[in-house]
Amino acid sequence: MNTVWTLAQAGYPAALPEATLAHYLFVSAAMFVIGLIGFLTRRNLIIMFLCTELMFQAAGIALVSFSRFHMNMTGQSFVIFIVTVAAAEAAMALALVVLLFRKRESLDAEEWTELKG
Amino acid sequence: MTIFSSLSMLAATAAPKPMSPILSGPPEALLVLALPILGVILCTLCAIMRVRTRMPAFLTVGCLAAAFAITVGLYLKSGPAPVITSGFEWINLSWGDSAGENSPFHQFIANFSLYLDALTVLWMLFVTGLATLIALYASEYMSGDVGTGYCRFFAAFNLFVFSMSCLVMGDNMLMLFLGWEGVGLCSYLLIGYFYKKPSAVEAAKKAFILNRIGDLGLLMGICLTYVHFGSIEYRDIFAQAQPYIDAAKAGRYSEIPAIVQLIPVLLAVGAFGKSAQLPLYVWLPDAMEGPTPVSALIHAATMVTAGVYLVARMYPLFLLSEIALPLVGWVGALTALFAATIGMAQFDIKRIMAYSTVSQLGYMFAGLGVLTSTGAAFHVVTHAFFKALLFLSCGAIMHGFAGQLDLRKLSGLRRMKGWGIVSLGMLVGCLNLAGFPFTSGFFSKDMLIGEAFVTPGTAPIGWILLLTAGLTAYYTFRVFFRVIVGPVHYEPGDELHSAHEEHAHGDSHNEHAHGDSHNEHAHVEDDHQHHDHGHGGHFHPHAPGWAINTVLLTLSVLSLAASGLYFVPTGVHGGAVPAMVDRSSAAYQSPFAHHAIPEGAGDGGHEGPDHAAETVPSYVPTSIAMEDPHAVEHPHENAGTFLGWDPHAVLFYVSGAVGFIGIFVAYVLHYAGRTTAATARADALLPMLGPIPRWAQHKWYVDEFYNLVVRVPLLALAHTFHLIDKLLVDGLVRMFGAIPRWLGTLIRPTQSGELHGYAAGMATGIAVLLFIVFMLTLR
Amino acid sequence: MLQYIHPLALYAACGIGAIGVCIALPRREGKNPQILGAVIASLAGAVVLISMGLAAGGFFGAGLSPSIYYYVFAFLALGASLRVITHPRPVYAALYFVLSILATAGLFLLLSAEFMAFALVIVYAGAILITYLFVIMLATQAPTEEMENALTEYDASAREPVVATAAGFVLLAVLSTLLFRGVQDLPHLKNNAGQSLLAEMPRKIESGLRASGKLPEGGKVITNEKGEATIDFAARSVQVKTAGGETVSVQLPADMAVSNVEMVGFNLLRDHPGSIEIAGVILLMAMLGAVVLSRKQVQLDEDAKERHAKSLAAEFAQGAETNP
Amino acid sequence: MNPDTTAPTPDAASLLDQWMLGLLVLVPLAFALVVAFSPDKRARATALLGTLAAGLLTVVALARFSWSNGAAFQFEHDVHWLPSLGISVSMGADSVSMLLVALTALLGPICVLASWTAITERVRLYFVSFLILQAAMVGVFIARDIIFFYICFEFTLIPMYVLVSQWGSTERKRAATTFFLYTFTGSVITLAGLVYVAWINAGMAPGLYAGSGSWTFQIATLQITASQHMTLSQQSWVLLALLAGFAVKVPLFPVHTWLPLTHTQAPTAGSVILAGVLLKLGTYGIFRFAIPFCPDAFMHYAPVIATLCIIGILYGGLICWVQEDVKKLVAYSSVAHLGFCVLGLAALNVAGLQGSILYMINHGLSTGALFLLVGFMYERYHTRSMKEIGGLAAKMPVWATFMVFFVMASVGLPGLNGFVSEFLCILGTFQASDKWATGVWGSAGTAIPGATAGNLGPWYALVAGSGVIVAAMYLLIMVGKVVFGPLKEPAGHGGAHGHDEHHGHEDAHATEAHLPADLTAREITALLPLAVACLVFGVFPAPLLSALKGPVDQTVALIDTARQIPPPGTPSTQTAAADLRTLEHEPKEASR
Repeated sequence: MNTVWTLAQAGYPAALPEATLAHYLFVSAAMFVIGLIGFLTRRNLIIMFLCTELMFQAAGIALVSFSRFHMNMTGQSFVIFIVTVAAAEAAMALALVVLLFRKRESLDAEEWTELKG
Repeated sequence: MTIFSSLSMLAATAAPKPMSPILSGPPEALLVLALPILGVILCTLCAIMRVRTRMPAFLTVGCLAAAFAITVGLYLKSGPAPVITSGFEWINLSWGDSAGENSPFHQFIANFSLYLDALTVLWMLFVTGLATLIALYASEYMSGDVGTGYCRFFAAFNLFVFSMSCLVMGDNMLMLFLGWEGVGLCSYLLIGYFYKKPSAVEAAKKAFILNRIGDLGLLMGICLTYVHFGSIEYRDIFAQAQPYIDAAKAGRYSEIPAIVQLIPVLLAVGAFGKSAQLPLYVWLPDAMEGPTPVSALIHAATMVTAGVYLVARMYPLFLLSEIALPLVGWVGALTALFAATIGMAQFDIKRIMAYSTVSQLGYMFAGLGVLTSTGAAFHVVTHAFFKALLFLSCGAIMHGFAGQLDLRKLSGLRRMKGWGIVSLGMLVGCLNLAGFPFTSGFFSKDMLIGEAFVTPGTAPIGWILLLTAGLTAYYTFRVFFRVIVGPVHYEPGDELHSAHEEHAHGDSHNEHAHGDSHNEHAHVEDDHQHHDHGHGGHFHPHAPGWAINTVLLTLSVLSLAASGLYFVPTGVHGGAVPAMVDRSSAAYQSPFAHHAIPEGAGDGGHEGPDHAAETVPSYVPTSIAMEDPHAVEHPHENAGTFLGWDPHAVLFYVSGAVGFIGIFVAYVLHYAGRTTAATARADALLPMLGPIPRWAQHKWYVDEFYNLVVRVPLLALAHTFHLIDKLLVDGLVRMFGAIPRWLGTLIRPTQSGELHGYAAGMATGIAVLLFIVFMLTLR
Repeated sequence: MLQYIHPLALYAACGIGAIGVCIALPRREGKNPQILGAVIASLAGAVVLISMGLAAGGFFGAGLSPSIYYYVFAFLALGASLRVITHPRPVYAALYFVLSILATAGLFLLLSAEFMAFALVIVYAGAILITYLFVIMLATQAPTEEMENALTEYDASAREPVVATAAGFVLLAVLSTLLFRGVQDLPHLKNNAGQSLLAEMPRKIESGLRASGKLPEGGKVITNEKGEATIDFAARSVQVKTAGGETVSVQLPADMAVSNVEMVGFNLLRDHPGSIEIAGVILLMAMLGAVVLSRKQVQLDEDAKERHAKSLAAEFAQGAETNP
Repeated sequence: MNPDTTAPTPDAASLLDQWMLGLLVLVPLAFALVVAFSPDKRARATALLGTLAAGLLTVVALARFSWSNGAAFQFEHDVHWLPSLGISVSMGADSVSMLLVALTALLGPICVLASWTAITERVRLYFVSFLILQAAMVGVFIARDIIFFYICFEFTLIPMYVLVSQWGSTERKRAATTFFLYTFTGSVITLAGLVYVAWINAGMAPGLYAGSGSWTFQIATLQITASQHMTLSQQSWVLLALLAGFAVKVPLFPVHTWLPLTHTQAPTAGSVILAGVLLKLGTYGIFRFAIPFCPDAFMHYAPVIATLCIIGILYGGLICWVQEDVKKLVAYSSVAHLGFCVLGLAALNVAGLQGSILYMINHGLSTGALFLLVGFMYERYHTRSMKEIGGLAAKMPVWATFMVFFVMASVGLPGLNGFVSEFLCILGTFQASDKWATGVWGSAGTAIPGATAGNLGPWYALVAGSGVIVAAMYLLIMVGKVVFGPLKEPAGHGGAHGHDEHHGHEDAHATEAHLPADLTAREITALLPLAVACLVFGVFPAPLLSALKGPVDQTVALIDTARQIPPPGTPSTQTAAADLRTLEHEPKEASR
């Protein structure tokens, strides 16, 4: 452990031990996989987007815990960008969803197979 | 490679650019070119301004007359040596080091400059002179087209004169080629003048394409000339060729490289195309689809003599080759005979004249081939006058009888009112063409035939020409006896009906005169039809007006007077024309010809060249011995004879007699006892000859033969290529394109189009990638 | 990885979890044993957490294990996430997602990322999820009388649950194995970002000193040419220039520290200003895109366009007539 | 090349010179932008203004260009782009470039005029594409950096693709795709070859010559690398790669099939530009890259290339003969004509190269005009089949006059432009044979001042020359059918007043129905400059020939050097040769 006294230690908790980091990372991985499973199994377009948001969250947890582990703020900053992108994506995707719903009166993702080769 | 550079260096040092002292010519020579171009511009302006008068014709006549006047001025000024009038740079290239360090200095120079010597002036005189006269004639002849094609006609007419002037006056072979192709274009435009008529369009196309075949030979000749001599300017070529000429003089042909001997052969191919010789002659008869003034000027008097001009101009080179001149001679002789046989069997008078043109051109080539360039040039001049006269007379008839040209449907023109001058013109023309004694045609033809017997080894050519002279006299007077004299009878041509609505087609004449539908029965029926018109009082032939008559009269006088060229100036054997030719590059004094021997001189063989050398520049070859080096020493021993007599002396009578026989046969067969236009004694004799007249009438099926041998296989090849292109070449490409497509179909099912599918793919991909990392990091 | 979890436990848990999630996913046919599935899945989660805790030497803060709040929030987050993907009704799924967000925010707090925690709650739960809810409302077929609570077919049944779950949990197994294995090899890049940051904030130091009364009258924190305060970190003191002009070293107050917000702010605005701009552009584009996309689009053929143009022109002409 | 060499305080004129070429590219682009945001009604006028502005600028550039120093690259300017990779937007023009730029600028307004009434839908997109196309074409000619060159080279494809696929005839989609993929595939290989040379250059010892040993894409540097430091087999591969792109673009014989399809489907102006300039990108590429980069290989394979050209000349010509679609005929005639053009290049002597470069310009003028004329006819009759139309001279005398004129230019009638170039190409081919000196053709032991070194010779010239006959054949047959003969109009076009009625033809737009029978003033305006140029360049090509002397001499000098010194890697004298090469080229480089 680094014994050099730093200012960070004054108002900031000690750096995470690896074992604790592992705990958080497991939560992140599990949440990601749950989101993924949801994305794969659910057919409602909106819920599928929710699942992607879940995966974003999982990534966010991993980033923040690494940031904490490394005592480096860039990880947290990056989460802000994730949120930004998620927001943008939500806006666009939901607009698309509305558009699609207008076309077919359904949110079933399987209705849309225009990309079929 | 070093061999090459060293050799080239050698060339540069050994043969420095010969700069013969050439005088610069009179600048007004350029005006001869500029005036027709001015005419083109003025006619185009008339077309744009929609001038509906005969203005373009008079502008043309004015321009051409001015050009003629300048040419006469050039003639008066012309000295013994050629002069060069510089215009501007056309295609000039240079490369290499002028210092000659790395690579020798090369130049390719084709200036827009004029080379004026006697030959040029001679040609230009009759080109511009005849063009002026014929333009005057055409101003009346084409008057039916005022407002429609009039401007077009005269613009092309002017352009033709310009091109012909370029051809004749250019100072290098590329200028000649410019004119060569230019006259081809004008010929194309003017043959196709009646562009609504498919036959005219077809004929125009045929003329251009067949000419192009010859042009390729000429082009290759130019390239070869350049490669060998490093220049295509006449003066340089002649100067460079001097060593070879010396070698040829000594009969050492082995010293002359094969490619030099090949040059004249290639040029001859070009000449054969332009001058309608075997085997490329077939376009000229068809070219009669054009208006008659065009036929007279382009396809009788001037353009077709371009080939003769080419050979005459490049005569020094022709003398270097062992095969070129015999080739020219034999092709000419055979063409003369062949065309004459076809001409005998035709019924369309214009077409007869066309074949006679081919035949007479054959004479000229034969003359060149038997070493009498002077005779050939003389024949060109006389032929230009009398053939133009004949054509214009035919044109007047055609014009007057609504396109009628069938000699079985016209008779007794002499006795009709207003046709006297036409009849006179016809008579004069026919006499000349038939070689009636003391006409100009007689002298010029005699020169040719005589020389053929003089030159060793060419006597067969002479016999052919003599035979042809008889045939010529026959078919010429066949026309005369049927059309001009005899009982009065006429039927209008097929332009009667359209004359009111579409006067634009002033003289587009019937195609019936040739083609397979032409048999006796069909004509009998035709006769009846036209008889009805004739008697119905609808049709009155309109006699030619002042312009046509003036021109015909002038030409009649000129073509008779041309015989005077043989005698004037006195002291020069052969007269003015040979005198002019002798001052040009075409000069050639045959050591066998007796006129080359001054009277009283002992060893004329040596005297001749020396005498000539006084008047001509040194580099102009004046005398070259033919095959046998012996000839130089003992010319007379080898000079040919006509059955043991002096050819020139005897032929004076022989050819006159042959002409008389021909005329007499024509008289017996076509005039004596003829009561109607259609039937003559000849018709009764025809069946005795079997199919031969029919074959001759069908031009010995040469067109069909060419079609079968050249066009059909080429067309088949074209279709094959088209198929190959579509199936094989493009098919291969498409096959390459198909490979990715096929690969695509293999993996296509994986693209279900369902979102979940793609997501599952992604997830699987991540899992697999992670698994790979997992395996790799396994400890 | 043995020091964090026994692999057998992890893989067993993954297997169990897979079964649980698979059962928990909505199915149309028969009765849905969703509760059972959830229980099994929780069990699996519990197995992992317990075995991790055991490996870490205890639970709820004992040994190297995180505090009890971690367990609470982790359980909540994972459970809510599971509900998000298993609940057949989109509205509920969205609400569970909110719960998941809140739990995640809790985890962020535990990681002393306060700013991120609250930003997450505000942006996600407050803004994005509301949008979702609106869209869910908008894009739902109007219920008929007899089927008031009927689920649409695509909500009621999951697609390929077995395969998807299996794939997902294989991924989880691989992923977590890699994570556990890699964690111990992580380099310790713990920088002392806080130090330099405090030095860069002389005003903050001044006001802190002033608040604690340690700043001499008219004193100013001495800054170097870069504008940084000269702090002796070992002594926790800072150089201050008094009004008289002499330099004194003043002890920093004990509670003086750089807060999380400050650190994030510095990181964002000082280190990544370009990214911020880009993020702004992305948001702007998304806004424009959403506007364009959700506008009502009417397909007009050429004739209709012409008619429309004419009617517009007529309208305009009328308007011009009436209002000269 | 180096911006430092410019005057320290640039005055307005030198600033203009510096940016001249950049402006030539940027002005059309700027106008494209303006057109994109202007109303449909004004799009045509704006586009015309844009092309005219570009034309004006080109005139200024032509006036400021120092023609006496045609071999030197002028108006040079470098804009750093990706310095770490050695890529820059570097521009410069020698006289060849300038002339081709001038051709592009001349065809610009003409094409806009030609599409005035033909294009009625999505006018803005059309003209935007067109202006971008023009900018890209100019970019190709002025590029002195391979990457910049390649980007422009490929960027011509996109607007052309749009033009063909949007405003083409019935099979436009297929044609556009074929065009794009075909040419793109070829030029990707070209890029590979060029990058290979750059890679070799980066691997050379630094200091061997200017720019060696570092990543650079300067054409001047890479030319030294490729021509002096690559073995014959390397050069051959590079040549193959270069030809893969350029031969498709030209197009040479086996890879020409995209051309007729694209031409027949493209809108009129598209065809004009395609024939006028785009095909020249290929020949220009061969002149600018293939020959200077791989002189040894090019020399070695010249007979192969020449054979392909000759096959193209005859094969293309004969196929023309059996075409019924006038436009397809003209398109196939391009295959034949460009065969002459490349044949001249393969001759590798002054006459051939001069002729070939002139051919690029002349073909652009005459074939461009032919496409215009066919387009004007199509606008009136909606057919191009020779079976359906004929004898149009009766209806459209002015059109017919122009048609005959340009056909004659295309046939190679002396006095018009086509002849000068065609003759020089044939002459160059005829001369270019080592056998003249060795006596194979009966010239042993004699001076042959008109011969040059090379691997071709009279047989090549003779066979190629027979293409002139074929050209006369198919073009005159076309003229005989379409222009002359009895008037024949398609069924829907009956009567003498067919032109002022609105027919039920599906393609007939309202504006087209109002076209008069003969050409309008606008159409004549489009044709006249081309006609004048054809005539002037035919009668007075001397300025062009002297302008091209510099670059051509330089290329020939390069070839001569290559002829005397075998490429490195050749057994024996390897190092000595390399030394000699470096020595020979140092002064030349310094003078640049």
